[in-house]
Amino acid sequence: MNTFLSIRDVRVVYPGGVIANDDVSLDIRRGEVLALLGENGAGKTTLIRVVAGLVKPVKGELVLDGVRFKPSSYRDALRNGIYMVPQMPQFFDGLTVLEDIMLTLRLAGRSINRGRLEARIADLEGLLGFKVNLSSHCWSLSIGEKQRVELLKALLLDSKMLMLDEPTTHMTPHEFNSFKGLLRGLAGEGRSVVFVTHKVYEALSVADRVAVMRKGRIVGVFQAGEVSEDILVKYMFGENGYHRVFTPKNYKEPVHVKGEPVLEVLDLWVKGPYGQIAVKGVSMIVRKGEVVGVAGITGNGQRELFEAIIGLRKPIKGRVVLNGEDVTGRDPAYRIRKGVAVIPEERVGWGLASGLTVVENIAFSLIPVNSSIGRFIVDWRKAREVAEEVVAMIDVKVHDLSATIDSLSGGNMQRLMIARELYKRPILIVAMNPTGGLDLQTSKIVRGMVVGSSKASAVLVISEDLEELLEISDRIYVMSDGVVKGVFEKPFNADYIIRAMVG
Amino acid sequence: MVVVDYMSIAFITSIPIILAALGEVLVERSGRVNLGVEGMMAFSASISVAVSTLTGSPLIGLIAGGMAGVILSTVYTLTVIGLKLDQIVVGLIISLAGLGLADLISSAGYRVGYNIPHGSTLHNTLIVITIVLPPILWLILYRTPQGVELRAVGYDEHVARERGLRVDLIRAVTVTIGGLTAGIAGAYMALVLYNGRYFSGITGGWGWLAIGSVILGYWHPIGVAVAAYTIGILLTTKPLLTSELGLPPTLVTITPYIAVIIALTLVTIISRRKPSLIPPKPL
Amino acid sequence: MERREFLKLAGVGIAGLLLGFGTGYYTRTPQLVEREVPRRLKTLWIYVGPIADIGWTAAHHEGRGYVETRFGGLVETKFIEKVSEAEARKVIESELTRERYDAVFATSYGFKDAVKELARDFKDVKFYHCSGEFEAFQDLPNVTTYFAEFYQLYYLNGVAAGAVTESCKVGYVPAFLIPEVVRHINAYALGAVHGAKLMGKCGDGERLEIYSTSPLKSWFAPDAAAASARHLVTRYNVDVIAFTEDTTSVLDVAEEYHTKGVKVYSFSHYSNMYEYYKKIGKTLKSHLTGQVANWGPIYEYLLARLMAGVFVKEDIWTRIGDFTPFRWRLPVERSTAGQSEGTVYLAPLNTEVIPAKALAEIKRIYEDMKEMAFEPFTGPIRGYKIDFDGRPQEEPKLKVEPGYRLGRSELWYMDWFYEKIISPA
Amino acid sequence: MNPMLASRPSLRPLVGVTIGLIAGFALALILGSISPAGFKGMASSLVWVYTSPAPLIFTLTLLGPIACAAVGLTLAYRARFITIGSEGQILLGSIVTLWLIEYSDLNLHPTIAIPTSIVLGGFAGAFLGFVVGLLRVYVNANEILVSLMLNYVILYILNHLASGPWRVGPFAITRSVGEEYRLGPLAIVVTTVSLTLLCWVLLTRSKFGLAIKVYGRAPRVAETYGLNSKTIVLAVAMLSGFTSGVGGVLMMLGFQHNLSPMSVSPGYGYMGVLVSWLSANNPLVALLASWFFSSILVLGRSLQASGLPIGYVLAIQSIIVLSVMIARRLTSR
Repeated sequence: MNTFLSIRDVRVVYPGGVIANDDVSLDIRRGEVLALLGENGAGKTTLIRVVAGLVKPVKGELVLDGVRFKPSSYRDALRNGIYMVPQMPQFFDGLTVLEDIMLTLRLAGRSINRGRLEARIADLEGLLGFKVNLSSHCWSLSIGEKQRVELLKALLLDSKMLMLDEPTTHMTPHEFNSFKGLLRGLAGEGRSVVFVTHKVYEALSVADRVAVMRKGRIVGVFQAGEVSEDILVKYMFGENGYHRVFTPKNYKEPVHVKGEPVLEVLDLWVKGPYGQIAVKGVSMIVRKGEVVGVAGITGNGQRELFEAIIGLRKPIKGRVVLNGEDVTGRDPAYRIRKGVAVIPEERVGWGLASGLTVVENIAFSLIPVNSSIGRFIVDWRKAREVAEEVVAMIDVKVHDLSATIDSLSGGNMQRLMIARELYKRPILIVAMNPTGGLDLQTSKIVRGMVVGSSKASAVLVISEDLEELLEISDRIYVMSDGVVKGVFEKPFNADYIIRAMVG
Repeated sequence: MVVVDYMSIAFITSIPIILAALGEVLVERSGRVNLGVEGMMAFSASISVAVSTLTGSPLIGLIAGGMAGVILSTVYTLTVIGLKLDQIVVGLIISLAGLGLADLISSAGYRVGYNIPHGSTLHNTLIVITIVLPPILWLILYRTPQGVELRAVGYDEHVARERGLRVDLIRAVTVTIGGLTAGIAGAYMALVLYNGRYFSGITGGWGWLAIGSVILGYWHPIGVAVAAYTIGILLTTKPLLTSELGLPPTLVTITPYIAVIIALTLVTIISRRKPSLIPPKPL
Repeated sequence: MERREFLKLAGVGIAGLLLGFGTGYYTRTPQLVEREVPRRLKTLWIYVGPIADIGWTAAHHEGRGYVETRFGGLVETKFIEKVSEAEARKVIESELTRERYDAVFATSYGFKDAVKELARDFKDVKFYHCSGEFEAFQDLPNVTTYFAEFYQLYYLNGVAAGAVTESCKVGYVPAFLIPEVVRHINAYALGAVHGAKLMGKCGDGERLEIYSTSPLKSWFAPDAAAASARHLVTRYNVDVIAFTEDTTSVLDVAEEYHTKGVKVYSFSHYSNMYEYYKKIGKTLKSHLTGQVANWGPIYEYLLARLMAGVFVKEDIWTRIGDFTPFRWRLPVERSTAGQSEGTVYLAPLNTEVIPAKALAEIKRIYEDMKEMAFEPFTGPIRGYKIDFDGRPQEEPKLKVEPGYRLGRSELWYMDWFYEKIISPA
Repeated sequence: MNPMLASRPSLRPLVGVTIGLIAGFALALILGSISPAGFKGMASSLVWVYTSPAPLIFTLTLLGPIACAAVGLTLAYRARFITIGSEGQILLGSIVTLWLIEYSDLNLHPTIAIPTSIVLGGFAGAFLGFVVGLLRVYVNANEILVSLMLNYVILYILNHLASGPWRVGPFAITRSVGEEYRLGPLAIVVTTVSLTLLCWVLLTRSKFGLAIKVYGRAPRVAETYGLNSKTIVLAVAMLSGFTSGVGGVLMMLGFQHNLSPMSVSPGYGYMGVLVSWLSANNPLVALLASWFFSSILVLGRSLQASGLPIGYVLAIQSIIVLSVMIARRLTSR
């Protein structure tokens, strides 16, 4: 009927060959709230970034009000009345809130005088039901406050379409209720609202329509009143083996009888990069011979937990115990010497050094652990042998060990990095999103490598990919808002886990 | 009265440092650093003398000096902003090449030109410009949308690009303005402070002090002007400090340089303690 | 990979360079055929500073030009400027191996070691070292020394200063407090007292104060020199400032005060700065007189002898009257003070400012100095020892016995200030 | 980037060659036309500099400070520690050497004094580097500006010593090191080459060199895998300081022999910085490029006799580095 924007056959392929949006078509109507529902990595964010002009699709087109629309930048989208609020709103730390607002207005091609702007903001604040301190600096805002400011900006711009990426992550139920009213109000004014979420009940309670995405595709679009949670969950996670039990229970830490504990995390509190407390009193145990998964939606403290465990981030409270030894105050070097292997989230720049050769990339990681490649002087012949062994472990064709690492594909880099870490015969492997950005085939191989290594070591996998954790873990801790919301033992009940993740 | 005299002497002397530093503030506020200030100043000093000799007009010399700074800053724009070469390398190259080229021009016989006399209308205009420029820059940076845009680019290049700010254009503009002010600063040194003369080594490290005072003034136009002025005071009251306080002259001479080092160490401490004073990320 | 890339680029660049020179070489019109001359001397000047410094090096450079014009094509002169004292030896050495030079003029004290060593290696080259000690080269038959001395002129500057000062305060901005500068300051101070006494000013010179700032520690520091000059005026109300620094900086400051209506005076140093400004259409009001060196006659003398095949080891230390055609004392009305003559002479005297009585006195002393009938450093003179920053090291005491005239080595190693000098100011 | 160039890699060498040829050609024309010696003089000077013994020896003598600074800097720049303090470190190295040999009252025999001064001068430079590194590591003070400011501080201290406490004779100049302490070009080359080899071995053969490379390319990788970033930065700061300090020793013993305010370097430290960039931070190439740069300096000195100002040497050197960098950028990727 009253279509504002239609997305036609949009296809997005990221470098490395991952297809993020696979021929997506979707109509967004005037005056509706459309929920874009899907689990992590389903392609929701990519889709709205395409609309906002931040990602260029390889194929497909956008039609805005019947006219072909090809946003070349965020600025373009803004000027056409499209406003996107990212999950982590990006602000310029040194600017004040008012300045940041002015900047956005300017980008949208509006010039407004300061006094009138302040008056207008005061009006809107009344409407929105919250106050913003305009003279405070952006860095001091909490994520929630940033989201409010973004909303304010959207209204100031009088945007015709508002896209919100996971806006409720940091909201209390009470806040969510008033927020819901706000969105409905906006839709009532004839605007389109796209609401990206992974929480089914939120989608149902806010939206007029719900579009479900899975693995880069739209798998179904429903009228909110005509669909049940069950069906939506089924569409979200696919049909394979999940069943639905929605009776919350008290979770109890199960008693373990397996090998002795390798990693113990005791009441750990860690600050995040913005000074917020990201990890709030997490305790967990990883024993020899088991794969422990940490599940959770991105940005719930997993990264800080990971950094605290490997020693990159100092906890403000609590202890990290490795093989019975308190290593809380120790640096990464010490932990690595004690047998920790690290598989970080980003391959290039965190796991591998670009510009260096394959051999060098393998050799440097061995410097603190063993002197097989030489004590002070690197025995490059030996290093090459090691590299050959590492490469042999993964059955990957690496033509030239002296070529820079950048010549490898993403999947091969990942396998090489994991093989390198396994080569050290560690007592503990800490991995974060080990299959992120990999195609199915490679993901499977990588998972196999991780599981295989658990025979000799303890393995901790922090992942966004629940399916993966369900497949490989012996035990899953679920994190939400920096807290362990539940611990699950095999056989897993996926619904409980999802419930804990989103609840 | 004596104090007022010293203050005004120091001001006249520190005008080139203030001007060059103010241009550099814009550059650093937009997230780049141009280490070529010393070379741009020397080059423009030489050009301004040559042009004033050829035309007989110190005003045209001054303008030519400003343009000379712009020319060298264009090298920076093309290579650093255009070709994405390392800004430190290019900045230093501009510094070294500028000093050399300045000597080359003066070796063609252009060593004495027409000066801008102290107290002349042109000189007074320059004084007024130097006095009003810091507040104007402050207004531009903190009160106009363009200024906010400029600072935003300096705070986070990545976010700025994502939001669609024309990062490279903004930087090209600030670098050019920086070249212009450094050029005028160099021309001022030759035409006013040294009576229309060029000699090699004319800038004597003042370009570096200008860059230092940007940090000393914590990237705030008024703060930077005050810092540059303070350095000017240190440079002009050296004899007073040695005679009245009995300080060794060498100690007084190295004070401005040490002050910059101390300022550099304080920046981190201040921004850690008082996060509201976030510096831009030029380096 | 990167190395290969670099080598490739370098190779290509050099190929281009050669191609460029080749093209340029062949497309350029041939040079004039040089005329054969009977005995053509090849000479090399080594300057420590830039020829554009309007001070020490510029003066030597002018001397070189003087020689060129005087000898026409008979002498070929070359120069290398900004030779750091560290590199001097190697720079001269490679130049000497490249071409056969007859004479090398090394115009900085710091070239001493280089000259010593090179004189041993190049026995057929004559070396002339400016400002070095004659004794240091005693065993080297092909080295000799020369210098143009200013202390007499500084005394005359002092007389002018003492006669002109209204505040009874005169000042000096020294580059270094080395003996050469110290004796200049002392001569200037003694002269100033003489001038004030002559005019019956400042309690017959008793109340006259001479302020010497702390040393700049560089021969070339226009900014610091200007700061020191302004400091003298601002802090002490000094109204005549002499200086040792290789630019016009201090004179510029004095002129700047004049334009503001404050009468501050200064001097020429090494070159005739009054004339220099006049060439660009500017008449200095602040210029009293000053010390000017013309190295030309010394060079002319040395080269003329060399051309005739004569090389004599001699210590040339020129003062007023040396290398002038007529050395006798002239009557005051016909005095040549303020005119260009010889190797050291007074810059033009500012007749509007300097009282007639003082002018006559300056001329009289100038003429007396030609015959050494007047020596500034004649006892009794009281003074105090100073350190390198000009800080007094002792109470003032008698430094020169009554009637005694200081000799060369006492002048050469002077390390004390005349008691009326206030230092560091 | 021109998409045509990116898509057709076979064009790249051609572009490189063309740029190189045009740059060299233009440089020659400019030099020839501004030089009073004309093309003939320039060409003959060029030949002379590379063929005659005296300029060759001069070149090798100047190699000391330039190459020592450059090879140390390759390590620092590999670790993204952008110090430009070599100038000050060279001066301090020379000051310390003079102190040891002439002002320390130790009266060491040359066979002891020379190695001692190399070590001492090196440590003096390393100390300056350490100060800069310390400020960078612990208070995150920018190393570029700190090192630059220190250069000026050292320069003024040198002027103070030469005109004050260490002055001898009637002028602002210190005592000279005795003949027996002086080093010939052979000793300079041997020291320089050994330092170069040391840096090269360190960079390409040692575990530490590998750590430097990893840290320079990806600091977070280094930290995650237990390569201590503070140690790396401090070590390269001190190493580059050490080699520059040794460069100062070679300068003092090789050709400077004494200190005076008029003997300040024409910027050997800055030339070292340029050389290091020119060589893409490869010590062996840096040695070669240092020789190239010091030969340009000798060429410049010789051309001065025909009326070209020395300031242009630094200008030409900078322009060479800039053009090579532009060419590198245009031909790679």
